[in-house]
Amino acid sequence: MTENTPTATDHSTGDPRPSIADTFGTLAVCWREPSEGWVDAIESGRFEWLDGVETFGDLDELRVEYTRLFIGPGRDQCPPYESVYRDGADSDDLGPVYGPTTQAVARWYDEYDLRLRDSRSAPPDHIATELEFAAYLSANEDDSVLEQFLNEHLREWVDQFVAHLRENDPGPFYRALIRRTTEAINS
Amino acid sequence: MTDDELTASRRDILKTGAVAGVGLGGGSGVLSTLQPADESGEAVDQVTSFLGEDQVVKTACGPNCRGDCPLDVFVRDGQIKKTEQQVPAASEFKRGCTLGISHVQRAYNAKRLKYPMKRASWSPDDPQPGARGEDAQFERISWSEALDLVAEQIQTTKGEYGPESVYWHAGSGSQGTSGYGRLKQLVGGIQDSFVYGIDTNVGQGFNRITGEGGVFMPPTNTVEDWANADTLIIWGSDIFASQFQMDAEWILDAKRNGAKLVVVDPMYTNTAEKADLWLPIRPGKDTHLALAMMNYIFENEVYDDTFLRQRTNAPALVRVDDGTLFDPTRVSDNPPDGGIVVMNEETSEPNVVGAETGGPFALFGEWTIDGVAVRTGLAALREQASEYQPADVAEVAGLSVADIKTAADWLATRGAGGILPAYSVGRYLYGHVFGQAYATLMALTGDYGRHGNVHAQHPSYGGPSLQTGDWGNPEGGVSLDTYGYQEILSLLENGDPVQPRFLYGTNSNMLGNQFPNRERWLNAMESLDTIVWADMYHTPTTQQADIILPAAHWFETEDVLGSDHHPNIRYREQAHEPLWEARDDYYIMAGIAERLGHGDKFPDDKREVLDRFVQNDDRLSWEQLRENGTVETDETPTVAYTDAFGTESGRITVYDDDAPTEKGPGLPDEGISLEVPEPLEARTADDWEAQNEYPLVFMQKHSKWRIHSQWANVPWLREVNREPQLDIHPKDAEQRDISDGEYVLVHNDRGSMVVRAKYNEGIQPGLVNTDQGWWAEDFVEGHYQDPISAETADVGRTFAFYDCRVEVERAAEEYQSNQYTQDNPRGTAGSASGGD
Amino acid sequence: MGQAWNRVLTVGGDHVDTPEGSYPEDGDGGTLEMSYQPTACQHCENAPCVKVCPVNATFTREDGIVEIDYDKCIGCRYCMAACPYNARVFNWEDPQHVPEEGTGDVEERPQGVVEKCTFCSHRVEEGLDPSCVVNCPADARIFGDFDDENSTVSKYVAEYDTHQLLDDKGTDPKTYYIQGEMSPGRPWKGKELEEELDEEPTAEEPADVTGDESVSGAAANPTGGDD
Amino acid sequence: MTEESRPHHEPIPEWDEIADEILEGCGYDPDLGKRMAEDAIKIANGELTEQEFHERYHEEVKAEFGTDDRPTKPEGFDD
Repeated sequence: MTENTPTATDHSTGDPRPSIADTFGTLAVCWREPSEGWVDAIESGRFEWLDGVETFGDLDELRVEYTRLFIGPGRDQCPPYESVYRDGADSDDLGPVYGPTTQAVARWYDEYDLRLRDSRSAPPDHIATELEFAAYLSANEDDSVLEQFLNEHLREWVDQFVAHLRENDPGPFYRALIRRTTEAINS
Repeated sequence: MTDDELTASRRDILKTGAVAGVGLGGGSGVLSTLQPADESGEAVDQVTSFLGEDQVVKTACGPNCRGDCPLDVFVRDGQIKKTEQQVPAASEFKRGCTLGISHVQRAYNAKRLKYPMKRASWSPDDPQPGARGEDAQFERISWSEALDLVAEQIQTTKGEYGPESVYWHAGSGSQGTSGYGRLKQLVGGIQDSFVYGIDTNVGQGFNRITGEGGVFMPPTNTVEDWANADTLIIWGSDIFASQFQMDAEWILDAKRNGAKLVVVDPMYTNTAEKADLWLPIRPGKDTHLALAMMNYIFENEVYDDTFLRQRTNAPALVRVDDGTLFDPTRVSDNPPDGGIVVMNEETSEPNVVGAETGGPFALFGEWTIDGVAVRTGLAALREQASEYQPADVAEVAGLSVADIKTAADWLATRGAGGILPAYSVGRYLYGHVFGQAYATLMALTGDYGRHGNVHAQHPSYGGPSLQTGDWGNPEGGVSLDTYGYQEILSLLENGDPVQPRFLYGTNSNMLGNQFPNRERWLNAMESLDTIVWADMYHTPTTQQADIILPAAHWFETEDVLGSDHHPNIRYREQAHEPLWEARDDYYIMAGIAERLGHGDKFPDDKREVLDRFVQNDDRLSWEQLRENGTVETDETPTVAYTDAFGTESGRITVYDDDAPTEKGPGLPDEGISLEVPEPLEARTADDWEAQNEYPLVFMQKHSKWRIHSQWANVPWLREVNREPQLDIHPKDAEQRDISDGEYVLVHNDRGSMVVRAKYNEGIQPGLVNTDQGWWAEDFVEGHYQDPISAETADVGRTFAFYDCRVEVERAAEEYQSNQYTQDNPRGTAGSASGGD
Repeated sequence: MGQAWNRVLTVGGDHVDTPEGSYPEDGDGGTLEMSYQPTACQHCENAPCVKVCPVNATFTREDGIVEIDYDKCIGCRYCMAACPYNARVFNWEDPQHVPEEGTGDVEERPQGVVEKCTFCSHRVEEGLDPSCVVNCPADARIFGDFDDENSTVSKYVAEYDTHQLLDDKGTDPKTYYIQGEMSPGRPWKGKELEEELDEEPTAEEPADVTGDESVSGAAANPTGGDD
Repeated sequence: MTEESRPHHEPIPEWDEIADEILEGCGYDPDLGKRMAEDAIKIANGELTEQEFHERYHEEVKAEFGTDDRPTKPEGFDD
């Protein structure tokens, strides 16, 4: 850890402002597929500062929504991978997974000796994984490194991704998550 | 998600949650999906240099285009980068097409099926089949849950309704070792089959009178021999678009050697463009043309009399009174099996002769034997052909008399000839008569058993079949009742004789491609409580499923494959593991088998099964397969039809005394008996009842951009071939005030679609075409299957996709602006929106 | 798909895969015609694009391939105006391939430069045929050393009628279009073609084109291909 | 032939428009680009020598680009 590692939120003192690492770490969790463990984490109250995340409602319904929006199979899906929004033929088309930008992200992880826990289950440029990495950088590196990563990656595609998402009628939880995520990466 | 993974992910999430709450315990404390390399043990898929060395993986393509193309896949840093044609052991069969080299965009399509899913409104106790369809929602489930559900549903369905309510459906979308056939024999149930239903017309007509082949394309000389042809007639096939990666080049070899190429097609296609003579025939008039060619051959006496005497029943004596063959026992006390009675011209006595026997037998003439008036079978055929004078047929079929005669003359007099039909003529309701007609025509010209004869547009090789031991027929397996596709619809609709309740579907996008009258099927399928579907992509068919199983892309599987169309056995090395949670079909089958108590019949590791194949086959070794990708099988170019034919007489029955009677739309109630070819037409007939209302014939040809409905979701191809279009002659379009590029409504009393009009000077006025294989979502409205009838004929029993009439008009204004004309087409159209 | 270095044009109707002319009425008198013209950089001997480049970014290599030095290119697009074949494209966008090395096959072309077909010089240098040759399903493309009279291209050009696009312009392209009835071509490295053209098989090893004066591509026009 | 990809210079009037389109907003003198393009073809046709071409545009190219590195520079050509 470097000298200027941000400190974590201290709920006991009531400081409402989380550290940058907390923010990205928490957002990463929220972008994962909802499960019971996930609900426990959300309900633990640790994410209170993230307005609206407790609005997820019924877990089963949220899982159906998550499937519809991020997994498919139907036409509403918005695959949450960077290359899909950056490596397509033009900005209006969904690009491939495992495109050149996927490689570029993987190189960042590699640079920090990080590996995907399950390399085959999903491409490494999933929004949650990138946010998790952003949390890692902010916890361990100078701000400039985080800035560089945000500039090279998250800021390059998340706007397009969420625009696509908004067209497909996300519910209150994902609307809140979109808002908090774009604020976090653009601040 | 397996249970293990669920536990792991729960723990990880809690860990992350804890971090967010209580502070960062250490540098890597925020990580859940990522982990430090030193904790991960052996680094997996470590990115080294992006310019790392390519690993060339030997694999193979495997849709139903019959190319069986071996491919090299270039993998770098664990990712597929590109595909090239592989040079196989039998190197003259190097092949591969635009689609094969686009595979990287199939493997990495962002909309692949990623996880097992179930329809949210479906449950075993309350399946709600009515909630299927466009608006159905799905939720992700784990593999173990998915396989449990499938197995349980099979069990409960069998228990409640009997085994015949379990319905197994496979299309032709994928080659590979899946264990599907093995599993269904172990489980029981009913299965469907292309026999009959789809593209079974031409082959069965040919088979009926030659006893050769089945219901698809008949045997033909292997392609190396095609160069010996002197005349080739490609009849209703655009081989230079639909099979250009493999069989087309041999046509060019023949041409270079001096062969004349004739193309019969109502459309000026890529193939017509290569022809020495193009016959722009009217739709449905093919049998007329074949008879006119026979007429020319009879009139000019350019038939092959030796062949007719020795290898056909042309000299067989036929009773004038009832059209049956003269009974051999009236001539001989001990006639050979299948013997025919002929008139010996030297002795003027009737003889009974067996197969493959020539002699001085009269080909024409009438006699009275034992008081029975007889004539030869060939005389009956000649009489039929005399009704089809080239001048008359030219008028009916929209051809020039000279062209008809030239085509016939070339075929009859230039030496070895070939006729290469594909499936298109069989897509008319009575297309099997054309199969009979061209087989008969080639009998007249003696074009069987010679070098340079061709009978189908794709050859079959028997040698490269895999010797799989009992894999296909497991011990303890049962045989399943089989229903043709044309029967399945009535099973679903009427429950007669059985009512399917559970459907397992694989390798198939039938609702996006080959089920005519789509709405009828969608309604009929509501009688199914459970629909399980395995695919790589979300197709219009998987949209109707209750449980969706994501299958691996071919490059993600290991396999050993035979080849039906070239002498190479092929190996598929795995380029990488299946993405997300897609799985090799084998693992799906093995998982279901295990749950149904057949686990011992499916080794855990597919490699064990493949190893059995390799051990079982002297020609194969793992070393060779892995090293070269292919093993050449020992086959020399073969000439087909050198032995006695598979008919009862061993002869081609140019006169079929045992002919069936065809009944169906447009025919008299008593039907038409088919001793000799008789042109039968339904909706293409000039006097069809609704022809004024629906004046245009609607065809759906194969294109070079898709194999059936596969590859429809590949951006590189969509860039060139963006959306479904209607080929329409400018004359027809202008009559209807339709401009080039406008959206049109194509409709009849069954259904409609809205597509963009594409002026094409090369399509016959009166005919329109939309290339087949587009997905439902690719259409602005409707689907090309909607106007097509699912009706079949008594004998033909084949869906008549081209036997369809429509009217076309400019679509309403609201359709002129749509997903293709709007600025932001993402999600509904354009390259990446999927649809196959 | 990014930038098109290579286009296959339908010579015929207004749409891909459609002919021009009139449909025969009652089987007679039609004038329909259609063919295909693969069009990429023609690698002209007298390349106008090379002559107009103010900074000498476009140049002709020793082996005859016309290439662009992307570091030198200032994006003035004069070469595009000068190219009579419409073979060049301008990189309006940021490179799509984020890793700075490019795709791993061809080097990165930055935004604001002109690019075009290189005859796959990176492959030719490795003794491989250009990608379009290897992947042509119809084997309609042949590549080789035109200075080697035993090469496949030389034999094809010797045996058949050929033409160059816009030959009245004097640009002398190194791409030849072959006409006539012919078997499909075979890739440079195969020997099948040599066996077909003359009875005596020639040496198997590919000629060393990189050291030779000219490299040539040929597209066998009537053998189809795709658009 | 498909519209968007028709080779130009054939017919010439159409080329004029296409060249305008190509050079519009290129940041350099479009007129110079068009004149040079036409003359470069004349070299290929033999209507103009490389030397003449080089000399004809040398001053303009230098003024426009600050350099003239064209390969047409004749031997001993003096800036």
